[in-house]
Order: sequence, then C-alpha cells, then structure tokens
Amino acid sequence: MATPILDIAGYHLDYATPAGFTRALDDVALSIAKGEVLGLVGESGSGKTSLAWAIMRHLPKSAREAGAIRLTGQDLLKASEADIEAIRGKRIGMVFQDPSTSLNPTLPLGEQLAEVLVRHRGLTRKQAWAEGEERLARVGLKIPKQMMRRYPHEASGGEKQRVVIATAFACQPECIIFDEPTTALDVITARQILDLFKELQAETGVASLYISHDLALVSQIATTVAVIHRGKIVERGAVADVFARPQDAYTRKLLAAVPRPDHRLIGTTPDKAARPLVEVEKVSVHYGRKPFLGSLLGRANTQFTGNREVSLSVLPGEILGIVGESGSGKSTLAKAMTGLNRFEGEIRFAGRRITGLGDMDRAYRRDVQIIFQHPDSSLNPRQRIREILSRPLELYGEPGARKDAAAIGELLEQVRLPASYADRYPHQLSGGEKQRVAIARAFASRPKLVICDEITSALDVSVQASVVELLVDLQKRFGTAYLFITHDLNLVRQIAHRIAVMYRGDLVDLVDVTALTDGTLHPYTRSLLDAVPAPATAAA
Amino acid sequence: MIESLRRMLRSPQGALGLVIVGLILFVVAIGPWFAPYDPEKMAPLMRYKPPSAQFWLGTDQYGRDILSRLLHGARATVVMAVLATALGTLVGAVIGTISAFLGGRSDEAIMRTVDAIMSIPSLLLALLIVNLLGKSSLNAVLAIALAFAPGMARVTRSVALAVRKQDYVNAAIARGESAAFIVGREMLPNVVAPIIVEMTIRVAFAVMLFATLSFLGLGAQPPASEWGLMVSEARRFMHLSPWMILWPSLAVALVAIGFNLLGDGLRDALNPRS
Amino acid sequence: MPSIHRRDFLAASAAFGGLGLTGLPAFAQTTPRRGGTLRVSVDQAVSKLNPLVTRVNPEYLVAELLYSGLTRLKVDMSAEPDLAESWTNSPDLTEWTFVLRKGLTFHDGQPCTAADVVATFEAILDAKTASPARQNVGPISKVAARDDSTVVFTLSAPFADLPVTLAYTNAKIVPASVIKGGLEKLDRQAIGTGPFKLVSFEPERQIIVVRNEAYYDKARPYLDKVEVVVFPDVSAEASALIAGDTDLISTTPPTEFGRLQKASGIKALRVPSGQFCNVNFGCDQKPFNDVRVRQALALTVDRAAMVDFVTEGFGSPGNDTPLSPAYRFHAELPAKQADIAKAKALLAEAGYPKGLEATLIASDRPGQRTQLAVALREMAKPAGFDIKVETMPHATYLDQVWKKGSFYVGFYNMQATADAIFSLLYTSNAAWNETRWNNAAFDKLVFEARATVDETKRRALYAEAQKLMYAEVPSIIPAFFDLLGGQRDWVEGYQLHPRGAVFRLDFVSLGAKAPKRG
Amino acid sequence: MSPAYILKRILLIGYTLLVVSLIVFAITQILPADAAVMMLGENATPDALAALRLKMGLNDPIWMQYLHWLAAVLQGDFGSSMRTGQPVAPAMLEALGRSLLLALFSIGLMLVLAIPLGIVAAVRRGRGADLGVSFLSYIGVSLPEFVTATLVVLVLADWLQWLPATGYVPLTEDPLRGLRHLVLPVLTVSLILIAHVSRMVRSELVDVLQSDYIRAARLKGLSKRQVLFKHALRNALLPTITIVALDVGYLLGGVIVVEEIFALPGIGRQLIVAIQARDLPSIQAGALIMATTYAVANFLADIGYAWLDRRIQYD
Repeated sequence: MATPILDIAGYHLDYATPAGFTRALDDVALSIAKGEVLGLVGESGSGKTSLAWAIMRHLPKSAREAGAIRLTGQDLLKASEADIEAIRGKRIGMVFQDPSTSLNPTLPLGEQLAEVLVRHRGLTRKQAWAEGEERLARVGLKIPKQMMRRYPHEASGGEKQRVVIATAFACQPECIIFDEPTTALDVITARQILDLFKELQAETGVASLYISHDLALVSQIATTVAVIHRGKIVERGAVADVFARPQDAYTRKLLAAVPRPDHRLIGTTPDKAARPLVEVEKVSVHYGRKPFLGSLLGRANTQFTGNREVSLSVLPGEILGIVGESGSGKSTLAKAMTGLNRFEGEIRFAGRRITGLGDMDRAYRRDVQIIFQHPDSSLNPRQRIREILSRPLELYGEPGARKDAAAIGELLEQVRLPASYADRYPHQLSGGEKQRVAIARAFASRPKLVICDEITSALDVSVQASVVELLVDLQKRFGTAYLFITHDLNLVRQIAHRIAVMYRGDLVDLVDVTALTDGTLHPYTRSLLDAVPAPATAAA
Repeated sequence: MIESLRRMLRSPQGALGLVIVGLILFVVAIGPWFAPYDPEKMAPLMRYKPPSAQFWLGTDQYGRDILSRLLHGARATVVMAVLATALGTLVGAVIGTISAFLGGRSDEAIMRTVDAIMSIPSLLLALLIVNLLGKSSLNAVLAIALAFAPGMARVTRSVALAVRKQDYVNAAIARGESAAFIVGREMLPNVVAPIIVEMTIRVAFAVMLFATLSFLGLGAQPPASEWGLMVSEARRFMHLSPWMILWPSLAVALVAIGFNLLGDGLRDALNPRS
Repeated sequence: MPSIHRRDFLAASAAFGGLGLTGLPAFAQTTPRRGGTLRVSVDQAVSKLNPLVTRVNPEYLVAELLYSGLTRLKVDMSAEPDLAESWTNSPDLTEWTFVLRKGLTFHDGQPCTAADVVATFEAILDAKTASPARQNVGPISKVAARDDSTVVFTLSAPFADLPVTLAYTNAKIVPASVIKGGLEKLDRQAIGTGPFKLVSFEPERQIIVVRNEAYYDKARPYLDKVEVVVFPDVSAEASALIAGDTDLISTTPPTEFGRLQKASGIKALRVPSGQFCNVNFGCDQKPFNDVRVRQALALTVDRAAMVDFVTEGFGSPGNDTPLSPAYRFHAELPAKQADIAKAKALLAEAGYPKGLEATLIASDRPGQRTQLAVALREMAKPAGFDIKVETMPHATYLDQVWKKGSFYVGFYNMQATADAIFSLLYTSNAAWNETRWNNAAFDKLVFEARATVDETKRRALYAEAQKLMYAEVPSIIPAFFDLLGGQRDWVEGYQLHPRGAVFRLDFVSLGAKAPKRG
Repeated sequence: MSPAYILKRILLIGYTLLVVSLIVFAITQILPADAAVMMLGENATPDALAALRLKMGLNDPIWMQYLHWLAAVLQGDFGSSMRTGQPVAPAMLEALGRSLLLALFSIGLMLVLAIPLGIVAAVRRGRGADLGVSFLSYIGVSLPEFVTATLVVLVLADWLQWLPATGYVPLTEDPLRGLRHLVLPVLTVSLILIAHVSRMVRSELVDVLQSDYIRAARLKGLSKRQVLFKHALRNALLPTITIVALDVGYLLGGVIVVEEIFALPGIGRQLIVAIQARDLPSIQAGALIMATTYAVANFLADIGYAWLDRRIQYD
C-alpha cells in the first residue's frame, strides 16, 4: 500500500462541558492512501462528524486533543493558523451534507467557486470565473455560464451540490472529506451525485474520506470501510470483508439493521377477496388560495396541486407502502385521509362515503390513526406522557374502558417502554422512545388502519429497525392495516404487501411487492429502483 | 418551569434582571414602610438640600424627602406600568388569537388594520388618548394599554400560527378533539411562554412611556410622587439642585433596565435554541 | 418707595401736555448710542400679532414694538403722551379731548389721523372683535373726531384714570382702512405707528423688527433691529443669556434668577410688582359661598412660607387684596397670620366640623400655579381641608375652568391703576368676574373712587374697598411676585416695568461692548 | 419583486392612512374642546360663536364632517390653525422637514457607530468588548428620551457650557449655529437607536457566523476577515434594514419628547403644542403626516430589502 495521504494515529478528542470533559473520539487510527475511498460509517453522535472537523482543524474552543493527524507527513495539530488556512480548500477539500445551507444565499454560485481559485491559485477574478465555468461543465452542469451567475435559491439541490463538489475539487486537493453528501437529496439525484463522485474520484484519484450513516451506500462506493461507535473505531477493513464477515458485535447489529428487500419481515398476506377497509376514490388536494390581488390583476391562479385524482384501497390487515420523493404528495394524501386537508373526491370507509372533515365521525377517527414523521413536534412538550396517552382513551375508550395508570402502563409496555415513563415529559425521552410513545398513542384506540408518515426517516438505522420491528409485531397482534409512507424503497419492500409509487402528485404505480422486480412499471418507478443501491451483502 | 428558571439564573442578564426586578417589586410591596419621612410633608427651611445623613437623597422644592417620595412613587410608577402592559397584552392576545384562529381573509383584514394602527407612534397615540380621556394615571394606563395592544396582537398571532403548525395540534385535530380543547390544552400552554417574554420586555417600555406621559404633564398629577412627574417637576429647579432630577431619572432607568434584562433572560431560557 | 408715585394726577397730565413734545425719557443722562441689534428672549410663543387681541406678555412686547397707543405707561404707572401729544378733560370727568401729534404715518406710509383712532376704539368696543381692551379702556360711551388731529371721548360715567387706561396693552391704534377690510389682515403683517417695523414673524421661533425711520420721535428708537427669540424652556432661556446668545430676558422665573445673579457680565433685574398668584373662590356656589369657609382657608396660609414656595423668596406676602405696595393706592393693613385653630373653628361653624373636601384646579402655565396649589393643599390639611389638586393644560383650563370654576388658581399681571385691577376681577361687572363675589358695597366704593379726583378722598375709598376684601376674602392672594429679569451689561436704558406687560424697548440702546449682530 | 407586489404595498399604505385618518378624526372630534371657542378665544360672544360654528359646519353629523374633512385633506387642505389662523399643512410639512433633519442626522450617527459596535461585539462574542457593548446598549435602550435629554443638557449645556441647551437655527440661516443647536437632540435620539441597532447587528451576526455556509467558507481556506466582510456581513446587515425602518416609527415617537425638551420646532413639538392648545386641524395634520412618513419609510425599507435580498420572492 502506498504511503498514506491522510494518516490519523492515536487521536483523542474531548469536549469540555460544565460536567467535565466528555470523550468525542477515542484513540482513532485511520489512514487513506491515494486513490483510496475510506467509508466512515456510524450513527448520529458516533463522532464521525467530529472527526471531519478535527481533520479540517475546525474545532470549538472547548476541544482538547491528543495524537496526530498527518497530511502527507505534516502534522496538522502542530500547524499554525496560517498554514491551516493555506491547506484548507487547497490540499484538503470538503463536501457538506446540505448544499442549501452550505452555500451563501447572497452570493452568486460562481463567486463562491471562483473565490477559492483566487485565494489558493492566485488567479485573477476574470481567470477564476473562466475556469469556474469549465469546472461546472466538468461536474455535468448543462449551462455553466448561467449557473455561475445564479444565486443558490435559483438552482436545484442537485445543481447546488454539484457546485459544492466542483469547489471541493477546484484546487486538485490531495484529500477530500465527503460528509453525507447525498443525505439531503432525493433518491434519484443522490444516485447521480454518487455517480459523479465515483467518476471524479476515479479520474483524480483523490484520497477520499466518505462519511455516511448508510451502510448500503458505503458498500457501493468505498474501497475500505471503518465503523465508528461512541467515538471508537470498532472495525475497519476492506468493504467485502467487513460486510461479509463482520467481527464486531456493533457492526453486526448495524448490518442486521440495514433494510434488505430480499429479507421480508412480514409473513401474513391479507385476504385479497376481503372487502377493502378503506377506498380512496379520485382524491385531489389543492394548496394555497387564490390571492385576492393576483386575481384583481388578472394573474393566473397560483394554487398548486398536492394530489391529483389519487385512487387506492387498503385491505384489512394489509400493509400498503407509499413511496416517492419529497413533494410527491405522499403526506398530502395522509393528511387528506385524516381530515387535515380538505380534498375533492371521496373516501369510502366501512361502506360509508366520506367527502370531507365533517363526515369523519368518532368511529372513523378511532379506526384511522396517524403517526407523524418528527416525534418531537408530534408530542406536546408541555404534557406528560400520561396526559398524551390518556386523551385517546378518554375519546374513544368504550364507556367501561379503564383510563387509569394501569391502562397507560399497558400502552407503554405494548411499545416496550417502562410504565414509569408515564410521568416523564417528551424532552426527557430519546427520539426513538418518543416515536414509540407516538405509536402507543395511535394504537390506544385499537385502530383498524394506522397511517405511518415517514415515521422512521428521522431515526438512526438501528433505531429504525427496532421501530419497524415493533410495528410488524403490533400488526401481527392486532391485524392492523398500515399505510406506510416512506422514501426508503428498501425498507418498504421489506414489510409492504403492495407498493404505491407517487410522483408529483400523481399515483404512477400500484403494484404487488413481488411484481416490483419484473412486470411493466412506470419509468419513474424504474429509475427509482435503479437509484437505490442494493446493500453489499446482497452482492457478497 | 423550575428548570427554565434555573437556566435563566445561569445567564448573566437573567440573573441580574431577576435581582433588579425582585428588588423593585420588594420596594413596590413594602417600600413605603421604609420611607424615613412623609413623602408630602413640607419643610420650608429644608428646601433643595443635597444628599446628607439626614436626607439620603436630598430634598426637593418643598423640602420633601426625595428618598421617601421615590419609595412611595415606586407603586405609582411600576404598578401602573405592569397594569398597562397586562391590559394591553390581554387585549392584544385576544385579537391575535382570534385572527390566527379565523385565518384567511379576516385574518389579513385584522392584521392590516393592526399594522395601520401601529403606524401611529405609540407615544402619539397615548398622547391623543390621554387628551381625550383627560389627564390622570388611570387614563395614562388605558392609553398605554391601547397603544400596546396592536403590537401584542401581532406577536400573539405569529406565535399562535407557529404552534398551530405543530404536529401535536394536527394529531389533536385528527383525533377529533374539540376546538376548545385544542386551543385551551394543546395551543395555549405553548403560546403563553413567548408572550410572557414579550410582556416582560414591554413592561420596560411601559415604565418609560408612562414616565414620559407624566413628564409631559399628561400622566400622574402633582403632588403625586410618580417618578416621571418628579423628573418633570425637578427640571424647573435643575439649577437650584441637580439631585432632584438625578434620582428619579435613575430610578426610571433602573426599572427599565431591570425588566429588559429579565425579559432577555427569560427569552434565552425559554428558547431551546440557546 | 411708593412716594415716587405720589403726584397729583391732573397736574401730571397737564405737565405732560407741555412736556410731551420732546418726549425724552427722564432717566437718559448721556445721549444713548444709536444702532445695533438687540436680541430679547421671551418664554412663550407669540401667536397673536393683531394688537387688539393679544393676550400674553410676549405678544404685548411685540405689539408695543410695532404699534402705539394714544398714551403709554411710564415706570411709575403714570401716563405719558404717545400718539397723543396732550389732553384735557371736562371738570365732571365725563368728556376727554386728546390732540394727536402732527404728521403721524403708519408703516405703509398712509397718514394716521383722528379717524383711525375713532375707528380703532369703535373696533375695540365692538364685542365681535373680542378685544380684552373692551372692558379695560374705561367707561367710554362715544368716540368722535373733532378734526384730523383731535379725538373726543364721551364717558358713561365720571372717570379719572382715562389717560392711564387708554395706555392699556390692547389699546393700540390700527388703520381704519384695515378695520374696514377685516382685521384678519393683521394676523400676519403689522401696520402700525410703532417705533419698529415687522421684518419676519415665526410665532414659535422668532420675530424680527427694524427701526421705523418714519417714527414720530426722530431720536428714538436707538436700536436698528430687535430680534424677539422664543424660548419655551425657561432654563434654556437663562442659559442663552448667560452664554451671551441673547441680550435681555424680559421675565424669568425665580428658579433661574439665582443663576443670573451669579453669572458674570449679567445684570440681574428685580422690581417689586403687583403681579400675583391667587386662589379664586366661586363665591356664588357651595361651599365657598359661605364667607367663613373662605376665611378659614385663608387662615391656614403661612404667607411667609408661601412667599418662599411660590416666589423662591423673590416676593412679598399678600393680604388677600390685589393692591400690592407697588400700587399707588395700596393701604397698609395688618399682615395676616396663619391660625389653624381659628380656621378649624370657623370651618365647624360653617357646618364642616369633619373638614371639607375640594378640588383645586391649576393650569400648568406658569409653574407657580401648581406650586401654590400643592403648597396650599399641605398647609390646609391640619385645618381639616382635604384638597385634591388637579392640573391641566392651559388651553383646557381657559376653555373649561377659567371664570366658570369654583376653586382654581389665577395668575395676574399688575394693572396700571387700582381701578383697573378691581374692575378687571372683583366688581360685579368686572370683565373677568372670576369670583362672582358681587359685593354691592365694594362696587359702590370702586365706582365712587373712579369719579373722585381728590387724592386723599380717593385713597380713603380704596382703603375701604381693600378692607372689605381683606375681611371677606373673595380670593386668597398669599403673595406678590417681584418681577425678575436679566440683561447683559452692555444693554443700556432698560428698566424692568412693574406692570409686567410694558417694556419700552424703544428707550433701550447698546453699549460699546455689545457684540455686533447681523 | 413583482410590480403587483409594489402595487399591493401602495394600496396598503392607502388603507393604513384611511384607518389612521378615521382614528385621528374620531379622537380629535371628541376632544373636550369647542373648536369655535378655541378659535375666537375666551372673550367671544355667543352670536359670534354660533356664526362660526355654522361656517365651520360644526353642526353637521360627525360622518358628514369626516367626509368633508377627508375630501379637503385629499386636496392637501388640512384647514387652518385655531391658534395662529394660518393654514396647517405648510406649517406641519415645514416642521416635518426639521424633524427629518434631526432623524437623518441621528440615523447617520447611528449607522456610523452602531454597526461597528455590533460587529465588534459579535466577533469578540462573550469577551470584554461584547459585554461592554451590550451593557451600553442596555443603558441606551432603558433610558427614556426625557432622561437622556435632561442629563445631556445638564452636563453639556449648563455645566460645561459647550453647546446651546435648546432652540433651533435653520442651517440655511447660519450653518454653524444650526449644527451646534442640533448636536444635543441628535445625541439624545441616536443613543437609543445605537443601542437598539447595535444589539440587532450583534445577534444577527452571531447567528450568521454560526451558519453552515460561513463554516463552509472558512473550510474553503478563506481568512477570517474575508469570511466576515464578504460572507457574513451582508447577510447580517440585511435584516437590520427592516429594523431601521421600524425604528423610524420609534423615531417619530421619540422626537415628540426630544423636540419638546430642546424646543426644536419639528413636527413632534408642533403636535404637542397643538394638542395642548386643542388645535384640532394641526393635530389631525400632524398625526396623519407622521403616519404617512412611517408607512412610506417601511415601504421603502421593504422594497430596498427585496432588492438587496434576491432570495425573497415577493408577490
């Protein structure tokens, strides 16, 4: 193996807190050689980002370090402020998670690229802009000239991330850190960015540190992988080895948690003959009202459509997955079905026609429950868990039903939380625990259908796995039907019976899971399938 | 609440503000008992005395003890200000919540009108109202309350709208809760906190505004010992005894500073971002 | 000091008839320097320019610069010729004849003749003009022009003070043509016969006048230019004089006087006056229609302390009569002393054993009104009076309380004669009958006095009148103000006038040390 | 920023002024003062009063009076003062001019001082400089104008005698004296502005400095200065524009007191005089003019903001 470009040895990092020092990184040792891509995998709080900051020498004052971070032999810990400024962007580039926040909203994209060239390569502004154009062309932007002049809000997420990447590669650095560069993007865009990365990487042979929480993704692009947990590198090695023969328990847990389409979690199949539980008939949703002045000036209606004539039905005990990128109208539908949006068309539930909020009576509400994406906003911060859970009991519980502490306790244990949590406030719970409480609230009324709106996308892989497992388990116990909304195709393919694909407000496909791999599919569904990397072990 | 109080004490402004305001409220509550003299007792031979062991802050044009007058005046000044703010907040909160609740065109109409009213400087509005109602502390309170209402309406509305967007409110709606329950149990508890912050800061303004009104001769009336009035009376005797004008001025400033600090402290404490 | 005033009246007027031609001031020793700009400051806006309707001292000051009357007041309160060079009266004092100077012209060049005088006085006497002079120029029933330069006043009753009352601040002569055309014309411009002509008029800021070359006296005025600067803030006004921005303060409150005395290069001016702040009772309504209540309250007043509180010591105690020692017919009466016990007794006698509640209203201008009110409140407490002080903006006060209220604080300039002050405020037919005392005996005395020529008789009558007020207390007059002012050393020939509304700036000149001003 | 937006904002100004005119008229109509009495003075006779009332249409129903008044106002005629008998509008506009002079000087001084202070505080966050600035700004925000004003007069004018305590001299008449007279008022007014704005700048800048794109800029190897002045500042200063505009509202209120104390014949002082003298036409004109100024200031601020900040899609 060639001499490493980046070499981290025995690196320790602690942050000073009122309670004393807390360890962020513990004896980290890594090295990346030219042309190598090291995938650094870990869940939130594992310290992977801290490591990135440490390498970039961008740590808060409260940081205390030990060990060495060498860039082609030069120890960055000992480097002066000036040296560091010279190194940043020139010898070490960085690509950030979210292009919409990592670009200055008030400067033209071109300027933000050019300034690096001016700073590090001493070009004149004119030269810099000229080269900037080439760079943008290089990262596959169709209209580089215009793009240079545009402001961030005038470009799409993908375009912006390409600009960021172009900037990172601008000075042919020896090493680039990619901090979850695709997490903020839509599946398909993410795919394209990923391809771009591979291409550029191969071409420049830059030593890359690719940080991600997504094992599947890393397995696609990394040559070697390191798993970080609580600031410790628990395992590292060639991708194939690690994924095929994980040594560390945590790695195994992580791998197990990765959703795999081929690994179904649902045994049951709903009886196709049964009368559908819910039928959605030509439901359309429009947002925004006609602006008074706009119409006065005879301008076109500025409303936009959230759903266009969507029709689908859910069988009792069926899990219907709904996938699509953000803004495709998944949640809009969910809101319509729970009376949070007014809609056109109708919903048939247990034979009753429902055309609007007014028709959603106690029975319907009891039987159709919803769980939201963000647990911290879906639980009232000023109510104890007890109050939160007791509401549905009071609302829907049969006259004789118990609403006492015991009942609350049961609900909590149902979702594998200690009954003692009843006295806690939401902010005293972890994200996963909050989501469990939300689930408990939804199941309190023994509903027939639960709408899960991206309920796992805010959670870490392992937590997500356990939540999904919980859902599956509840489904087994109560035969509840789910409308499982997500952008994660792999996940949904594990649990759904049928999958509905939404695109810009339209329902483009509604097929059985098994039919996904073969059969005639809408081109969008295809690209979606292609975009999703199949986890490594599938390959191994 | 306890915990956010602790957080507030940790921030320097919060702690300092709490101390100052506490001190002030203490004076308001039992200040008069500490007053060494009768605030209205005149002493022809003791006029314009500088601070001394006998009169800690000196005496005024009637030979009245300034310290005693300040201690008594605290009520006139602070209580009135708090009263005015509370009143204004109440009115504003109601308007704001209604507006947020109605939404749509009516919301827009209400808010535009509120904006319109806000384009009259609050001092001017207060001046006009006091002239309309006649000069007295109570009318000054009303005037300030009315002048504050629009601003509070705006604040309340924006907060209410923000809360309205939260998923726990959606959940409640989807659950089929009554409007009353949603507003009362789900929304209000979350709306109150920011409003309290806004209120605290506005008390500072109210103190200043009220004092200013009295200063312009439209608030409290002689021989009251309201601080703004004391300043405006003292101006005429500025050259016979600067102390007369210094003390009440400082007192007004101190109260304003106290409430400003407290407000900022509260804001930081109640806002998770910090 | 009153002795200066003692002079036989008719003799006086005759004497001036002769002396009038020269009109030179008695006190001017060396001939004053000509030229220069005097910057005089006033403490209120000059919102009225029309001399017939002016109401406050700054307005009087400006009117006096721009207009002339038939006569004018000397510092000793006697009349001296102005437009009129001489005058005579019928023995029964009901017909007065005034002879105008020759060749008088208004600022716009047209001549000023008897016709203008007649027109002016008819306008003054016309209620629609709403001129304060109407009730103050004397009992004039008819004004007629015998020829271009002779005016005859026919009176409804014998009246000895006419030459003095004709010097009233509002009795300034304006062109007949203007009166015909409508007096609004005088709201913005000045067409008078005064020693100065108007250059610019900014009511809130400053009024600038320049010498009237066509003035009847070739010697006066000595100044080229006078700038009247408005300072709504009295302490700023004093600061400006100390800083040398201004040359003269016409009147300054006691609170600022101390600074002027200390400041170098400044002469602090002080003159005893009949100016007073009083507490008016509505003698026609409960509770103050009962003389005992009024006496009781009067007995609570510690007048020495009041002089301190209200005038900062620059004044003299009052005896509830408006005639201060500065008046010619002031009568020496035993100084009133505070006597709480007696006050209590009287109050109980009047049916208020448990004390009495009342609201005392004081306008916020000038500040002394409130001070008097607050001080009285404290003094009256022990006697069982529970007085609530209510202050209000001057405009509201004029609109709602003045002349109507039953218990409020008044503030008055010294008048030229005893008759003037009495018939302005206290007789039943007074122009501003504030107290509605309506005391027949009092009216009779005043009426007799005005028709009496004999000095001693007249003095006796006025003494009686004063005794009546002393006893019945239609209003409490606890203290008289000394008038205070200040001037730079280089200002010469200026005398503070006890009347408060007279300034005689045409006799002022600037010394060599005076700064040159544009 | 679409023309539709601008049109909308202009319509809003119209609406604002309509509401304000209603309020002002309503209040002035019920003020305890008889317009006729005010005009003729206390020696007026009943018949004269009656005649004037008829002439002024004081006997019409209120709404009629309002419409007449509004119609006149729309033609720029606010009637004539009850005190001086002069037409009100010109006088008030002239006064407004003087106030704006005061306002402009104050805003100028504020910009010169507040922004640097804010920057220093933000950059030296948590250190001495920061504490110093925030301490000063607390003082500034908490001192009522009349206190500040009295103190500066006491010290600068009366004790040190550096500057004239009050009064006003048109710059056209004598620039030097004019400026000398402006110093104290400007100091008083700008103190509060400086306190307020420097706080704004600080907190905005602190937020911006913590944002991702600033970090990104730093990690591109740009120097602290480059980052601060090129990337951070413009983003931090944008919101302050709106603040300044809102402060115009405060300014107009604040000048009332300041002008009163310094006898500066601006619109604030005119209003006080008018209010004390119950000079209804002047009050109405003054209040409306103030509201207009405020509305226009905000309008301009919004336009400017929109123009500077391309992100915002107005319509």
